Amino acid sequence: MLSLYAVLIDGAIYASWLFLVAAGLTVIYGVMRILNMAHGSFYAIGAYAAASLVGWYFNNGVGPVWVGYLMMLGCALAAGLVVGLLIERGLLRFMYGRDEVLMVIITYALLLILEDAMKMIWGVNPYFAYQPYAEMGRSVLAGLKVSNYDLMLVGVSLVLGLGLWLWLERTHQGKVLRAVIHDREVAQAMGVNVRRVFTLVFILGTVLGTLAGALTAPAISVAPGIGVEIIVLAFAVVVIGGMGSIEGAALGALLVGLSRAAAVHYAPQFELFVIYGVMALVLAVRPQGLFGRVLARKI
Amino acid sequence: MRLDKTELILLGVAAVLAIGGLIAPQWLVFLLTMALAKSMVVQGVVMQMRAGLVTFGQGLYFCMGGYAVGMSGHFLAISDLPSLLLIGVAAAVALAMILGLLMTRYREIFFAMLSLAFSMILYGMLVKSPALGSTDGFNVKAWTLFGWSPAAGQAPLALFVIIVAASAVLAVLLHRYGRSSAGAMCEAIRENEVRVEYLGQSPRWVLYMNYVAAAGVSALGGGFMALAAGHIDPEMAYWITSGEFVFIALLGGTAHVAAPIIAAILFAVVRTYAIELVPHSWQMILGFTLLAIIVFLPKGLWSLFSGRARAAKAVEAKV
Amino acid sequence: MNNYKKSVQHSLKTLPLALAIATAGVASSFTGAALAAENGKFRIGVVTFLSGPAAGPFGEPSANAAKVLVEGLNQGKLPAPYDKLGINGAEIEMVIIDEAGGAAKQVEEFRNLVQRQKVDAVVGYISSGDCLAIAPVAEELGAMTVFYDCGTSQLFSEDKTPQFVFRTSLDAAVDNIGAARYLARTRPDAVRVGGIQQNYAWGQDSWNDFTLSMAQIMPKTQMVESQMPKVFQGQYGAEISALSVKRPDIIHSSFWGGDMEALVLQANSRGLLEDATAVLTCGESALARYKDQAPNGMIIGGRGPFGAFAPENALNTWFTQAYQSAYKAAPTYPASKMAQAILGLKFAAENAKAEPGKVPAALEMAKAFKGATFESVSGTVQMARAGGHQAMQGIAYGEYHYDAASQKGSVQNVIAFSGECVTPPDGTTAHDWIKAGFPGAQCN
Amino acid sequence: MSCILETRGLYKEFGAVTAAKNVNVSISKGEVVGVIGSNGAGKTTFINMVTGYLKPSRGEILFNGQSIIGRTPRSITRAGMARSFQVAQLFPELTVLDNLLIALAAAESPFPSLLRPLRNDERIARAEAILGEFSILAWRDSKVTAVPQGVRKLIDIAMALIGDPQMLLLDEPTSGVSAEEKTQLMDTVMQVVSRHQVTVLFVEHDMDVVRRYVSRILAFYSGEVLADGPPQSVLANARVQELVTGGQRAHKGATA
Repeated sequence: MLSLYAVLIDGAIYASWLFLVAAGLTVIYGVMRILNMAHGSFYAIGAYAAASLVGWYFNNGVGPVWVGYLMMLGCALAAGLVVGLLIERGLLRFMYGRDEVLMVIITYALLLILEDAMKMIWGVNPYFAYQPYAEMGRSVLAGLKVSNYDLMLVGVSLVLGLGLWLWLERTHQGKVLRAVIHDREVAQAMGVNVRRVFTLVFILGTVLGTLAGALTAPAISVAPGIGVEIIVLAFAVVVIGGMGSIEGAALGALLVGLSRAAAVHYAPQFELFVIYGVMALVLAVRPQGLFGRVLARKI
Repeated sequence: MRLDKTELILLGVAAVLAIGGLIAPQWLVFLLTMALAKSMVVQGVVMQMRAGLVTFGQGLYFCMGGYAVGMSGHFLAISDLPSLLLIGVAAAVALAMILGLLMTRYREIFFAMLSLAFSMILYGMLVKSPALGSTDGFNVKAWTLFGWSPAAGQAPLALFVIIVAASAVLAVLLHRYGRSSAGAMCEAIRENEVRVEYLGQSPRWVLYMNYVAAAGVSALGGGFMALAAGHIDPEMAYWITSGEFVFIALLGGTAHVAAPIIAAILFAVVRTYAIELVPHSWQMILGFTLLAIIVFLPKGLWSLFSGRARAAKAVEAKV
Repeated sequence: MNNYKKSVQHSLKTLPLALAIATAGVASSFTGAALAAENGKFRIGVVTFLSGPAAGPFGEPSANAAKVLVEGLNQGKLPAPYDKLGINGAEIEMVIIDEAGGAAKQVEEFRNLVQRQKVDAVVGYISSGDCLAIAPVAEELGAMTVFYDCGTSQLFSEDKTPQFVFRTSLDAAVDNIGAARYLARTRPDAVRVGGIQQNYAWGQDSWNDFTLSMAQIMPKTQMVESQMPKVFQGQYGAEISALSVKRPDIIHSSFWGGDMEALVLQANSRGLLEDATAVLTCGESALARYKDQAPNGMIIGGRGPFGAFAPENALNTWFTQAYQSAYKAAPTYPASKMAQAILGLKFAAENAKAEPGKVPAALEMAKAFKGATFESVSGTVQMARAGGHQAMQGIAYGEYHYDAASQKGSVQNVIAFSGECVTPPDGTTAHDWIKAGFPGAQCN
Repeated sequence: MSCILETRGLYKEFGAVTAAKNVNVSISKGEVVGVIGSNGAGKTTFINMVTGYLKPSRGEILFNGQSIIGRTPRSITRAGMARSFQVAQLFPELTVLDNLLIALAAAESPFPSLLRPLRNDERIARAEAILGEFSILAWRDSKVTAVPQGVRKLIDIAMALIGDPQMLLLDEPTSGVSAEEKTQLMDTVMQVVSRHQVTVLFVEHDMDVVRRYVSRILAFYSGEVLADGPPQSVLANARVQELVTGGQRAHKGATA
């Protein structure tokens, strides 16, 4: 019985983490039709930025803890802004209108570059900024000791998901975005500055990526390769949910999160490919993913 | 069968290469062997690129070929090189005939992602198999050729000659395939699938054939890789490996059957030196190269050589 | 297709041109060979992870250790018996190669090292897969090769009659036999045992060896849970719950590097490590970084008498100091192991009866290394297994202790087990030996 | 004359919109039928249903007396019904010749050969012949992207025709072509198709163009067939004048 609760709790926690990781990816794809392989690198950059700064703060500072949390968010934001702006202005805007798959390859090149760039900046030694994670302590849920930090992550991703959704559905900007998503040309004709929308969206996506990294950093040891490890994961989630759909990403994350938690508790031997299993299954039934839109071709 | 000039040149070059192998240093012979093995997998990627499909999971068949060779050596005690390779190809083709039914329903990114998912599933299964050495993989038994087993230290050279011959034959076949009705149909599908349907042709059938054929070709590369390296591990099915094949495919471009081979060789040479000279940042070099190709040589390195050809055609078009 | 004409006409012009360029590229490789011509120096190829997740915890310390040692040797700074300049009087030249990229690529790089770079010996390899793949090639090329870290028990059951391949690190089975013995000494009444391993060969083998050993050494224990998360996963929430649900007394893990640190952090802050004692076979490599995030009493090992477990001796003192001053950190076990491999190589080369200043032939070195007994930073090493090609050493385990005042972690209650106590004799595999109840094991 | 295409009580609903309402048509071999109707009258829907691109909500379609409901466009094409498109559907990156060679190869066999070259003298001859008939042979080796609109429409039709279909559906063959070109283009097309003795059904807006070539007109309005018969009678039909062609046509129609 206990392990059933555990499955739900673990599943929820893992799902919310997955959603954090996947949100930026799906936003960028939804608006710009770019499946961003470098998203994992953004995640890693966020993690490194947070880990190095926060680690530094706690190791030789006696300042209050909450400053540490602010710093995490701060550097995630800063890193995301800088990186996103650089990449969008410096590279991607010259590539718009190219074939979707080509864009995948372009971002793949970006990933190769960023991976080494990070090695140059932060070296290969792991960064270990555990304080924000440890400080929060733990609480007991259904007889299971759970880290408060993980519970906070659940909250954060709920807020984030809701926020994104409301923003898209309820605000003017959201309308503009959906116009672009629905038909770029028409939106352009309606006087939407698509270029600017793209820049903003890409930066938003990047920030979401770095944020996910920064929020994860305190719980892990930040080492080379963490970015590469999560890309495929994020892809799976986004593809399952239907690429470009926020609610899809949320549902996909929940699906993967729960099935993985269940596997860990009841059938550890399947844990390794449960994610791809779910993905292949969903795609086999719904080629466009759960929330994907089918675009019929006019003749 | 009559050979056209391209085919004659291909065979000629192969002969030269094979002879060159006798005087070239061993490490170079080995490097070329590995490069040629890879180039076969890349041929498989290119075959699908010409039909407008990019696969991030060709490692699946690369790995199938490799493991089929390794396992039939270990468990079936087969050492005859042709039969080993044949088994590898057969296994891959069999799998492709099943997966193909599903894969041919997808295009663009969905195809890319689903192919990736399948190869990662194989990766997961292999990692889960201690009997096959899990991530360590296992060593491949020495091969023989119709009962003849190469003398100690001669195997690499012998294998080199064999793979050169194989690559040449493969290149000729693929060259013909490229010009065949089926090959043309692949390009037509890339250009306008609906019209192909309205010409009474089934895009799915064409893509299915193409997918299965590509799987076989890639598996052949995997088999050779296993025999050359003497070791196989699940890494072969990891998505990064597949990414590398896409990289090489773009490097060469789809314009000519020799492009993937040349690209694979250049890639191997560049990488060897990159690792040696800048061990910490050769990925970055690859990344920038890839971007440069996409921006400046969208048709791959080959467009460097065939530039004049397109200029000529442009003129033709005017008149 | 659309320019079929072109492909015919132009293959005439373009194909040769293309090939010319390609061959030019290849030809340029020859220059590399030329550069690497013998120059009287003793060239060592050092292969370890410079990229990827293994670079930080293992690769970099190893590479640093190699640098420190080579520098020291070339300047003759080492204490006796290693005070002779370089190796056998010949200056040492080092070529460092990244181990990342899979076994197939490593085979290619190994051939490059030996045949193009013309190195006189290769020292390296962390990944067991790479060791398995390299061994036959090394034998084929007759290249002196010393594996310094990889732990697979397969190595010498695949390479049955080794000639040029040596391993100065211990068989991974030793780690887990040692762990079991340490538990028997320090936690005799533990019953419920759980395990969490990275889901790949290393983790699977470790768990296998450990459970087998426990069945022999602590028969009343029961394995209540075994988790195998994906390697480099980083997030172990679900696994930790799954373990805590089973309320184990002992948690065995062969995690290493970032994964291990993350596991310790997460498990600790979720209270798992208070209810259960963790046994980390690779725990020593993060000794300096746990700080107060690991509970006192957590059992850690160093894959042999390395790092913090290395004994007091002149060599180790010199090495520790040299490493400290160069890299502002104490050498962890991967560093010690690299040092040991190079020292072993030096010992072999200088006993190969080559005249001083000359680089001895590989075969001579191999003969001298076979069955040798040499001094190392970890004490005395006997090449006493696999027909004199596999090092036999004791293994030590201890408990982590954090001193809040100095903010330093250390190991306490160290128990060392002699090599004879934990190493399977030749002619039997680790598994059979354990299953048979360690026949012939002599324990202190 | 034997009937080649027949539809019985054909309906097509898109949600609330009815794009086809009880369409009953039967066309005999060798007829040249013009389909008129304002935009959204259901002309293209009709063609799309007949060619299998859309599945009718209800009703029956017989081609040579056999039902083709639920069959794929390609099997209907193989059965001998070819079509052209409002917007020419070509292979832009390939040469004009290759476009036709591919069409020809596709028509020859559903299983294209893997090793025999697409280009053989016999195919090339046929392709050049048909290009000649449409007098666009000059464009033989240029990429489609380098070819003007009018020519593309002709290529589109040539590709449909090269497989020797029994029936040819032309969806607005003159759309996207300048007024001057229209007549000339249609003249070429009609000469060729008549030479190939193929039943033709084409959608056209311009009444002058229509009356010039057809022996029969179908007038569509909001999914229904308003009138069906020889041009003068249909164009004279009051409701057609009111709903489809508009006033000035009425007068012409009456005096015709």
